[in-house]
Amino acid sequence: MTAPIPLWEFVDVSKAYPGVLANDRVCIKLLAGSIHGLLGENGCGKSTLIKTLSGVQQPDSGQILFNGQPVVISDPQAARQLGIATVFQEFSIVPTLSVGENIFLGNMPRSRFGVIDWKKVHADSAAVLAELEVDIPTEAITGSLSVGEQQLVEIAKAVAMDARMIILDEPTAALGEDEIERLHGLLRKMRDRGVAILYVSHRLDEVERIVDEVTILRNGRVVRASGETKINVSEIVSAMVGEDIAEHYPKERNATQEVVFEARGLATNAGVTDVSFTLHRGEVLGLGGVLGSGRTEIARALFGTDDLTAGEVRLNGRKVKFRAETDAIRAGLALVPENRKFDGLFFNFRASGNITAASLGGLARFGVLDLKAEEKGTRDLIRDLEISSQAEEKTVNFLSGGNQQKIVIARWLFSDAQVLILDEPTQGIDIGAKIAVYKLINKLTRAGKSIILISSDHDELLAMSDRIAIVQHGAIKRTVNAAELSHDDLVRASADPIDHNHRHPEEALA
Amino acid sequence: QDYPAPVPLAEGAQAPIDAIAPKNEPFRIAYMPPATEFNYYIAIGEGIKAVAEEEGAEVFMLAPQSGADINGQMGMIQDVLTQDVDAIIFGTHDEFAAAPLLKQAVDKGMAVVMINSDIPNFPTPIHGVVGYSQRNGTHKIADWAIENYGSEPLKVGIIEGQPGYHSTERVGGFLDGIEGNENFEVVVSIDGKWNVEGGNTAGMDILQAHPDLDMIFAANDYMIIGASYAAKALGRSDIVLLGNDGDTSGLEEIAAGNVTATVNTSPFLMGKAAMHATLDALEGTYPGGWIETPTTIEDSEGALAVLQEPEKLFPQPSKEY
Amino acid sequence: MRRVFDTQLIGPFAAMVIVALIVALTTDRFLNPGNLSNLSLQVSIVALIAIGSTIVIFAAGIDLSSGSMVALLTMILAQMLKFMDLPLALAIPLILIIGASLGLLLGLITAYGRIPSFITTLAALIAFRGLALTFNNGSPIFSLDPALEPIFYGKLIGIPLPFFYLVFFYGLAAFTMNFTKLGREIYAVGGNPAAAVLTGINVRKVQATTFVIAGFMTAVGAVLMAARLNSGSPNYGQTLELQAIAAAVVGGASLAGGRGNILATLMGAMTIVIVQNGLNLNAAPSSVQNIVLGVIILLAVGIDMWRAEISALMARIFRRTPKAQTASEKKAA
Amino acid sequence: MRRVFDTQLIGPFAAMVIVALIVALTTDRFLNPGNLSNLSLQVSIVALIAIGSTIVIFAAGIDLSSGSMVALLTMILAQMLKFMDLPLALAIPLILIIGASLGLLLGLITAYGRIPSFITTLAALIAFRGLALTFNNGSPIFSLDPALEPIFYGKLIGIPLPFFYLVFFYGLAAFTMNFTKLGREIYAVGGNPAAAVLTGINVRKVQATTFVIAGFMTAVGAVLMAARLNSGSPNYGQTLELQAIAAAVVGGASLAGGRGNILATLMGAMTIVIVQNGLNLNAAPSSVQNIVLGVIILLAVGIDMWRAEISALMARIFRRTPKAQTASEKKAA
Ligand SMILES: Nc1ncnc2c1ncn2[C@@H]1O[C@H](COP(=O)(O)OP(=O)(O)OP(=O)(O)O)[C@@H](O)[C@H]1O
Ligand SMILES: Nc1ncnc2c1ncn2[C@@H]1O[C@H](COP(=O)(O)OP(=O)(O)OP(=O)(O)O)[C@@H](O)[C@H]1O
Ligand SMILES: [Mg+2]
Ligand SMILES: [Mg+2]
Repeated sequence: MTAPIPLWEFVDVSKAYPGVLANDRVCIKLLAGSIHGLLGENGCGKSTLIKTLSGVQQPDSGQILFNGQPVVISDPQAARQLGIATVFQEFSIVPTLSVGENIFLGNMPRSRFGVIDWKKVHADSAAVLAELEVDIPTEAITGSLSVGEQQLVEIAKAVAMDARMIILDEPTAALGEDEIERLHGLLRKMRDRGVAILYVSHRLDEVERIVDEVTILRNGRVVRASGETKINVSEIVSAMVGEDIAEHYPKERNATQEVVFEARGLATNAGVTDVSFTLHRGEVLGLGGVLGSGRTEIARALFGTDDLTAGEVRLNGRKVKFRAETDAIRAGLALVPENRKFDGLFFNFRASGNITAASLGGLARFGVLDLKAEEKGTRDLIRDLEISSQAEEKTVNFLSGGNQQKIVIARWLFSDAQVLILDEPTQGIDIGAKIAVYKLINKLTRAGKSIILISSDHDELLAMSDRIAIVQHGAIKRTVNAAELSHDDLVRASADPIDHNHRHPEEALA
Repeated sequence: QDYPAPVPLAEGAQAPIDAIAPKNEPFRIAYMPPATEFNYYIAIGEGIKAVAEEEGAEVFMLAPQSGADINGQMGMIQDVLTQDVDAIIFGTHDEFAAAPLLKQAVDKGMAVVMINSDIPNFPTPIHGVVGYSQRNGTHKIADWAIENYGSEPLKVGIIEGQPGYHSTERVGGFLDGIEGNENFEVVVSIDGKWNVEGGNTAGMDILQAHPDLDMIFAANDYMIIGASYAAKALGRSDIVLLGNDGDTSGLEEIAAGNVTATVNTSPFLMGKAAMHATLDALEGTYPGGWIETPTTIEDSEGALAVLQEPEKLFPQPSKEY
Repeated sequence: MRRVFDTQLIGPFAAMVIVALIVALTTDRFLNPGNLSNLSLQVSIVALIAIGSTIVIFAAGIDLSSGSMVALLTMILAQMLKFMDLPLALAIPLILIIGASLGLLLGLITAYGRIPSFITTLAALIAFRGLALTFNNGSPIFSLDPALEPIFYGKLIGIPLPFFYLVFFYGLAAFTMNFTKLGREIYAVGGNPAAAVLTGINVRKVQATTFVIAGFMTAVGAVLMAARLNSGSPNYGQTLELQAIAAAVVGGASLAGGRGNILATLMGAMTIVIVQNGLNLNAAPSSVQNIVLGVIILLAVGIDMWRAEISALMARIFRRTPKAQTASEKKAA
Repeated sequence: MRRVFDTQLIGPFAAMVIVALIVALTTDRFLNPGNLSNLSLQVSIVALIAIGSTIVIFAAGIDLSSGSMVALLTMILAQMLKFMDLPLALAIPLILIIGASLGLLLGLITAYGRIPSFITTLAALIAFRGLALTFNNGSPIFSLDPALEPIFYGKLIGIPLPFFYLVFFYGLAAFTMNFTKLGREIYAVGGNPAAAVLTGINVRKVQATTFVIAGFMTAVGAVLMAARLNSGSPNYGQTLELQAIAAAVVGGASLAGGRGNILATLMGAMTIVIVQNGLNLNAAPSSVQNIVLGVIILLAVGIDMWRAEISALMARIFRRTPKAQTASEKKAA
């Protein structure tokens, strides 16, 4: 049997950025009717390859073959004309425009005379959304949607192009299990129609379920070409990292009986309806729920960002009221936000400025900073947490996602926070960095700190939490020991309608 | 008589006085100078107001802040045209821009009188012009300078106003006055933007570039005041500083010895004359034409004398002389 | 049409009407027909220039150069008419081309030189006035061409010509923004330039185009200015750029780009001019005019920003008739 | 000290030196001591105001109000000295307090009213000048207090006093930005306001504080302006805000906020003043001055933006000695 001619093929494609060779003689074959996984650690060059194929940038050398013929993809418009549709890692929707317009952006249906046909824009985009089983009005302003919904619009945008090659760069980072299932269903349908699909994700469990073949990159090079790796998480991991990783979830149990933090009947105008839980010293309390169930909103309510309309918060047994984030931080709370790029990092600072940002009061005497203490404290942390030593000299935009995430967490180690709320702390970082974050969580609980962990990665949530609180519609429905919950339980529990038997949940202790 | 006898305007520049048709009782009159940024026009306005009070007429002032905002002034004239005013007393930095609007005013039966001008042939016929001869005033101060300082060679710097009629005429008058006198050499001439800040910067710069300057003439008092600070800062107390206007603060600076002399054009009295002429025009007793108001050259002694008659000044001097 | 006259117009329209009502109450001269046609003259120059300023803002840029460019263009026009004896029919198109070209220059520097438009146009604000001063030794040029004046002061069926320019150019702009590829690309670039690049929009070209439009509309304004004042002067147009931006802002355009309705700018400009007209009719000094304009700008943006808070406050004040009830009441009626 | 005199200063310093060299070559009057002390007078007002403008820019804001505020404050000072007979020793502190309070007002509107600072200060630019006009019927007030002039023209050990003000305030500003909590917070807020909120920085307070600083420094500038001209006028300070912003920008401050060195602003201001001085010494007309200033602003920002491209170009031009080789050559030598 002769191998079929690939729809697209990269032959020895290289691409360098100032200081890095992001793609080094990469070869990859993308077949029609196949879902091709592209995997590797942060910064190994996946997005670079995708940008090259999408016409965003030109390769420094090498050839791109289309149906066996060399082509030049001069710009994104050219890629589109060649039947390539891409969901980029960075959001590429325009928040100020309607959903319908975003779906057809750059490709708006026009009548004769070049006048935009708005009826068709909305009718066609509604059809695409229906195919995705997404219920979003096409007239809605995209920026007002939730992050997950915006991600679905992105995907709809690619689907609407009716392309022969669809590229998805971490499409599921902002999606819940439910949406992921729907997306996978759609991708399988398209594959069966003969579409070629290139799929990038750091959630290996999900990759395992959907891809037909994988290519693995390390430091810009292909280390395993398609067919060389079995599609199985541990094989993929050892190929990616270059060594066997025995334990993906090195969980330590440090929970004690001492209650540190307690919420009773919290509600806000932002969608929190009824939240009660207790948090013990050294414990990791996971929040499980579907996309949009309001876990981020719970974090905001706890942290003083949104005003409470009902309920109370107790810290070390005493009632506290946070009028603003400052109050919460002063009391010993910390929030690692779900979007570190927009809400977490100061790209104009080096690691030291980022790490001390929440502790300037403690570093200052009469308003003057003790720069020596800052230097020493941060250097120790950088070494302790195995953060790249570049972080000492360069601003943090030069660091990988994993290093960036460690710096955001280090900020709260430096400030000696007692209760940390980690919202999707491993989103978009590679398996190696994930494990580093898990070890950091252990380090924190070992030191007697308590953690509220929000994660859409169910395996991670189950493995790393001591107990799990199930969130639905902004309310905690019940709290159970993580050990007593299986993956399926969690999916079912968080999707369940309100369970009347658990109206007054008895807290199960770890 | 409340004002000197008018001189007829140029052929075709006189609008018929008998076509003026006042509508209000008492008369409603708009005073529309080119800008509020110059004390000078405020002083004229005070003269107008003083007469209005005596004679029982209603006056209001409308002007943009900046003299450069000609578009703004035209907008204001347009807005006034939609009202029932009986007369417009105006001054402008751009007569050609104002002409079409003032034509409309004349056609509507308003009395139209121009102040602080000596233009005998305004581009559209109007009823009267009140002002001193710009050229004669600065010619006089040149004569005065020759008389007092002309015995030995002098290097002269000139600070002009922003380009336009007033700057051209005033600087022209001064240059005419010194023309042919070998002892006067004009070495530099730059723009001081009509204001103190501009005069100061200009003064600083020309004194830097020409440390041997003996005399500065500026086209108005503000600029020479600004230049006087520059001279002082550079330790040049010996330099002769000449202005134009007779602004109260200018006179006070002269009395204090900071500025040498100015052309006193008595804006307050000019305003009174203009208002009398306008009222006469509305009564039909003004024959039309240009009323020339007098100018005098005031050095420190003369300035003191003027300051001792505060009733003829606006604004009032800051102290009693 | 629903697209052109959308809900974004309600606020600016209401503001305009309220201001007009207040002015009409303070002086009976406001509503006389002479004054109303006068208003269209007063608003025309700034409103036409504001089309360009607004479109630049839609693409998340800012144009500070228009006032100085007006000065420069009136001087060039005056030069052409007075000293080069060009006929009007040639000079005016040339001025429009020059305006568009200067806009193109600024657009290229901004888009392809990757210099923030605030800086490019700040430099132009300074440099264009310098250029204007190089003509005729910096002196204004008066009394240009008798045929120039009617362009501003002329009437058609009793209506001032500038009214028709406004209808034409705002119509064209509204059509462009809502129904053409270019218009939508401008919004996309303003809303998220990175996304626009990835969807194959030529972001730099679009940005540069907004400055070409701005340059062109500034030239239209400059021709009207020269016609109104029958002269050219290096002093014209001072702070006109700020007035044009104020019109856009009072109309609700967000300086962050990506949203706004071009017709709202016309209403913003009208609001400002009505206030000035009202103050002029009441002979208010220029000090008051400035203070009021400053306050209006703040209020317009403030009301837009605090919309949620204000409606919450209103709801609390009129607590006895919450929304649901009103709806049912309607049904009952 | 490495912190204060960091690499960000190299560019602006080089620009200043190059410009000074060029000017010194064109005229021998430039380097005479009288002119050098004149330079510190010329630069002082704009450079002091630019401290505030720059700090506002560091926090990702913009202050367009300083020119008008200077006018307002000189009028208030003149009013106090001339008509209320306050002693200087009382009037000057009062003016500084009023300046800081006006800054606070703008800061509160911006930070707590969530109105973009461009708009708040645009409104203030217009309204403050209106307010200035309400004093003394809008007329300037002259001959204030004989003791006022020495504040600007006075000398200490032969050096003009403004030189010491510059040293003091720039020293204080550099210390604040580099060694204090407030300075760090200003950079944090400018770099990423959302992250600053989540790290417990009171973002609104910090933003408001930058405007208080700007108001205070503007008041310092206003006192010097009044001392320089021994008068107050509603016309003072026109476009001064743009000159102050130009100084910051030429010094390399990014309008996006979060980065820049305050001392670079002093160099930016010096660069601009040296160029103007050079042109004045060569009796260049104001048209040329404007054009040159515009070009300098563009060049300064352009060189900053295209640094990578320029060094790549340089490398290509001097291809025969690529870096590696140069290094080994050095070793050999
Ligand atoms: N525009 C750029 N300029 C300079 N360096 C870049 C640029 N984009 C990416 N890089 C660098 O190129 C390398 C490859 O980056 P790329 O984004 O392709 O990685 P990735 O595999 O997509 O990582 P991730 O899993 O974090 O998305 C990294 O070292 C990155 O820092
Ligand atoms: N900053 C915000 N202000 C107001 N509403 C918000 C904000 N962020 C999100 N929302 C709304 O809250 C709802 C839930 O948002 P989101 O999808 O982030 O929920 P979540 O439970 O945190 O999801 P995840 O499972 O991804 O953490 C959505 O309807 C969204 O529109
Ligand atoms: Mg990537
Ligand atoms: Mg969330």
